Amino acid sequence: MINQFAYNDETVETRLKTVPSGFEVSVGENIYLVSEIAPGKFQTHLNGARKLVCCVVKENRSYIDIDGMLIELDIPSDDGNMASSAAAHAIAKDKIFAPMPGTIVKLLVKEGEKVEAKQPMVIVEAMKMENQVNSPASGTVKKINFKDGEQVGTEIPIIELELPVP
Amino acid sequence: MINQFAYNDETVETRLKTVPSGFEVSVGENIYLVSEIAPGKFQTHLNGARKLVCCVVKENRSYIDIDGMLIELDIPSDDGNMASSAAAHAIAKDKIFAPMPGTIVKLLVKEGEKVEAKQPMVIVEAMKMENQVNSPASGTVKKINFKDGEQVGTEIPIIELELPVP
Amino acid sequence: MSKKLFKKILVANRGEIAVRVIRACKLLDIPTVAIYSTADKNALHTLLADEAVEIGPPPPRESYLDFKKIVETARAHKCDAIHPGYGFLSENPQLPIACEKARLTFIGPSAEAMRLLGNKVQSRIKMATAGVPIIPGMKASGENIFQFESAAEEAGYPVLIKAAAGGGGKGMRIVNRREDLASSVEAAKREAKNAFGDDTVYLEKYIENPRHIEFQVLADDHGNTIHLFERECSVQRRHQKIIEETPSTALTPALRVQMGNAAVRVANAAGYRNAGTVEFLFDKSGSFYFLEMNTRIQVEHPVTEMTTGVDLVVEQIRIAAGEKISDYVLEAKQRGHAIECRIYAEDAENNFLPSSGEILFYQEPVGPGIRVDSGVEQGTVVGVEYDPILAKLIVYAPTRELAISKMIQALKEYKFLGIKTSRKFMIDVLSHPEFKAGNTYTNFIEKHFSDRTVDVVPALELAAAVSTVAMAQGSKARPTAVKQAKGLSPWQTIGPWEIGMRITK
Amino acid sequence: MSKKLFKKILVANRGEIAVRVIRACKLLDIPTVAIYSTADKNALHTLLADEAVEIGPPPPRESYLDFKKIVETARAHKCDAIHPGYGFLSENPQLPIACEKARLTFIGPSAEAMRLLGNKVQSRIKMATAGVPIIPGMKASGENIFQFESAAEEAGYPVLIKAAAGGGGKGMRIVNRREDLASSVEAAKREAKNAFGDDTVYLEKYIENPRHIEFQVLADDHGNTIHLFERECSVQRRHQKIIEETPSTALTPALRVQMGNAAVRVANAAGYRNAGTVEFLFDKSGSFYFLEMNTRIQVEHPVTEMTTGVDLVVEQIRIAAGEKISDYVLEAKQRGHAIECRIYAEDAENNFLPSSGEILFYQEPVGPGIRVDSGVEQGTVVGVEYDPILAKLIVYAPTRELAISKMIQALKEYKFLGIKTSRKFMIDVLSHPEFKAGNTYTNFIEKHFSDRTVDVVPALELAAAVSTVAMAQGSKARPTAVKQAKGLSPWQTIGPWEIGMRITK
Repeated sequence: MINQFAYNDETVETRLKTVPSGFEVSVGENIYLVSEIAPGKFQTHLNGARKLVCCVVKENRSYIDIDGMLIELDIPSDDGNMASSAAAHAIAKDKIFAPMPGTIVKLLVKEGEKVEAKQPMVIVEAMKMENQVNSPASGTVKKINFKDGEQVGTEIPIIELELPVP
Repeated sequence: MINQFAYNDETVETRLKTVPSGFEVSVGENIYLVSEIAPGKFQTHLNGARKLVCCVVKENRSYIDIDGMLIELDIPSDDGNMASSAAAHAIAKDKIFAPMPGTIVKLLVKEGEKVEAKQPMVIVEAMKMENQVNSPASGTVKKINFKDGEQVGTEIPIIELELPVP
Repeated sequence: MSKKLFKKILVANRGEIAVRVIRACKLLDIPTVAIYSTADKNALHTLLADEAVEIGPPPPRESYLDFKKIVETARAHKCDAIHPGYGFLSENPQLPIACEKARLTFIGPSAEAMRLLGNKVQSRIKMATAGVPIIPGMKASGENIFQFESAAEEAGYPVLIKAAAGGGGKGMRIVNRREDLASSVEAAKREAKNAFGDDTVYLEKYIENPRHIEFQVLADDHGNTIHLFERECSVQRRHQKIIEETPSTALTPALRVQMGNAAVRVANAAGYRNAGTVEFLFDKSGSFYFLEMNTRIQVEHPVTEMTTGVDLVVEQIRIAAGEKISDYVLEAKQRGHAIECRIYAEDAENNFLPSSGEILFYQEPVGPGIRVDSGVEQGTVVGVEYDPILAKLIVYAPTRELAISKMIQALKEYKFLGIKTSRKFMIDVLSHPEFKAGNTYTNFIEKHFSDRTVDVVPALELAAAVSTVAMAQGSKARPTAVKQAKGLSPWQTIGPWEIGMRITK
Repeated sequence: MSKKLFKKILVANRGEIAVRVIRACKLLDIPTVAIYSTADKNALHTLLADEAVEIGPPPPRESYLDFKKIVETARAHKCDAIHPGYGFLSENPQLPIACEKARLTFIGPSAEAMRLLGNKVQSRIKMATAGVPIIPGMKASGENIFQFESAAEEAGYPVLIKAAAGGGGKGMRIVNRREDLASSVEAAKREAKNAFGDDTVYLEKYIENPRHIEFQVLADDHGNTIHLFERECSVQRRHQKIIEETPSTALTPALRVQMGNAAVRVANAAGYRNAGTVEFLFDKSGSFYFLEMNTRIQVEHPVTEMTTGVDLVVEQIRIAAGEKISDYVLEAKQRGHAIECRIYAEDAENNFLPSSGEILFYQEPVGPGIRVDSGVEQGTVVGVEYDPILAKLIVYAPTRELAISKMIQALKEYKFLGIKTSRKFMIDVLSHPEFKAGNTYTNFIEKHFSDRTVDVVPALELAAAVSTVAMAQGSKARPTAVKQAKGLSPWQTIGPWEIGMRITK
């Protein structure tokens, strides 16, 4: 069976084979031997080298910890779309979402304004801290969906950009 | 629904009712409010007093930890017998089982011999230690199934007793 | 215990510090009452306490900051003392006043000492009078922008805007140019209002790239005021401490005595009782300035505990009960080296944005000299209502070199899945040659990590391989079976497990 | 590390001590190779090490005791040192000899010192010559029953039969009457043969109800031999230590110096290098007798680490690499109080019979001053092949009173389901007034706990209530639906949670 995972705008494919000691997973040219030694804890071998990795899969997203480094992979659903909104957001450079539910403290741009990549666009307060959200790309502010002081979730983008045609 | 549990030669019955905050369990005259707060970890309330208890059920046996005290309850199967051999052994006073797989070091009694309760009957070595097994009751040695030096499991009794009619 | 210090203590806090205080009470055989907002039902601190009482909805002002309701709860549950932890009400003089009225012991300083020290402006003046060096700046809080402008001109840019009621970097802004002054004062006031319910801010000279060194102080009713040595807390991000250690690599034995004596002078000048911390800025010339005194137990108290062998929360409770500071504490010495890393729910790879969600997998590191003060468990849902500190990881080792090595190992073994944490960032900080050399100043993170990048690409194959097996073993997520295999993956590892940080994400 | 002490270390052990040694190596940045028998595949020590090598089938003689195969494995995996842990090969002189031949460093004493001290008879004579007090008894091992009989008559009953190669209570028997001498010698020989592969036993006067007090010793190649104070290990069951603590309540400062000096004299007389422990019996008159020197790290080493701040395993490795004992170790002092409880897989409520099975639920206690040295995890299957020690729970607190309180709390929070452990028994021992008073002698358990009973009846209702919910929430076990409710349960609790120990089970 072939599985597909996405990280940002890249994808990786794996093939799974059951073997007596656990599983063999082919990724590119490499074959990983993987066995679950406790719930969420996996032992892996590649070319004799061994590594312990933690992994939990929930709602079309796989969470992996390798030596304290966290990786989250998206598992595309049957229609080919990213199921998790966070994953979709990570890829969409023309929409600026709140990092988490909070309050719009101050909008720093107006509709129609031209913006540079990394330019501050909005300040959102969450968890008692003010967080500055920067533009992911250069472009023009097409639409602003919230006002100062409004509550914001993570479903609707705060700002929509028009990106130049590449 | 009524459930039954056994501890040694006693039994206890419980009645379960689902309530919004978890479960209500009636035992005797008391009603316990029980909710699982994490796998294996339960919060219980009785008359306002609260207690955390750990519990795991496996193969017709329930393992419970209350403040470091371990309790194991047997869950009778449909035919009314104890499913776990350990449970059965705990009740059968006329059969002397090895506490765990090991080697018979020395038999201290003979067939036909009369024995007192707590009289040493056999020495079994397991985990590098010699363990003395005493008679659970007064009676007469009816049958000895092993010899010195033999390997012994926990399925077949080492010694069978004939108990006096009560 | 030969003598019970209190009948029952209400712990007016949540998270890891509530857990810490409850553990100290258990040690002293004192029952506890935990309070919780509806967001914290079944949180770890509620489970550990003997009783747990719901106090209100998630917003702090309606629960953890509602001192009237908290005092009522304490009375109703037959408590005779309240421990405030840190944050929330811990530095609000209204709580000790309300406690006194209700005949409850407040485990902390008097309302008067708290009020004096809580006002950063007044305490600066008081300490200057007592002969403790202070930072040049405003002698009173700023009423309007003109006062800030003239004070800034006098001190010379850069200057620092600070909340008079402040702490923890909230309501604080560095201003480099006059043009930015007004907006910074505005932002600082907003944050201060939200965090402390008081928007008073003031301005002082910004000491560039100092070290932040603080001294733990204890004072009892029997005339004993002592210090328990320093904590170096220079490694900060956005004025928020992230790594603390003791001893400081910057102090000579002579400076330690000098600063320790100054800390005791501060506590005495304020008429202080119980545990507190005197914070100093330490500049490159070796001069130190009184910054503020925190009138509560600090987040970073465990590094002092691990090197001195003192249980600070136990001493807090003993002192509040009118006991003398324990003899062993009066004689305490520093030994070995301890480091603390604060584990925040934040995405260090994405501008440190706060992270929330369910902790799907959780495992604490174990081993000799490793201590975890945690307020979470597997299954805990981390919300957006409260401070993003999840846990503190503290290590002790005989030497600084071994302590750093132990901390890196422990961070690698500390597993959190489902929410983002600062673990990997901490590992990178601790592994930095300048950290290892002890060159820690408050600009450390800005200087060495402003363009930090983490290369996850070499690890993606491994991550995908493990994910494949995790899914195959009964996860609910259903993978797509794609029609046809593609060519070689662009993610091939350079060599097995050589997972580093090379390419910008 | 500025200098790497070893390239790679093979850890020739299993369980918690292998884990402990691997952690120390990680701290020193030294890679490790774990070995395992087929019974230990995926055991915790194999997962923590950088490499793990299967060494043979479960019986120790074909795996953990096969020193030839172990040395070959070390060579094949490019190790330059072997750490033996405790038990297994740790006191077998053949291992250091084989190491020397293979140009591997053995992390421990020389084969000569080991051989001398391993023979309890020879070492007694040697130490007597060096002016260290010894227990009256045989001057050589017993060849036949007549020698034992005459030695017993000379010393006077009760006498003690001991394995010359012994340790840990194995191959040891107290004999009160001449009639029991022959069978006891026979049993001791059998156990000694099984445990050590050597059935040599000898006899000495049995000192009634002494304290067992031992001193930690370190000796390097640079002429330093020091002691790191005492451990009181009097609380024993069947000559097996179960609770250890430091400092001992029995020692005055003067006695501590006197016994510490005697311990250093023992190490020097034996030409000892690396870490070792000198055991003394301490009788009610305050006299002490050399018992033996253990030529390895001890099970109970953590209590010394927690009170002195020294990492003993790190020092073992440093000393073996030819380094001088660290300066901080040479200056180490005692601070506070530490207690260790050994968690055995045994049924304390049923004559301490060994217990085996899968650990269905596992949770370690956490909190300041709590250390768990464990070799197991949830899911670990505890077999019958090896020693039943699962883990060690160690606590540190400023005072003995607080340490006892912390240990009781930690034992209550330490969760093991699926196998029986000695936790509840430990709680009862620590709660005993005579333990709290410090009146710990080697007959403590026999005297106060020989007729111990635990009353589970008041807890059965609660247990059944929780079990009902556990079953309802998706367990595989199917309960019986009985036809009709019976009358009142005979198990009604006296009051909620008043779960004590009243009725004999």
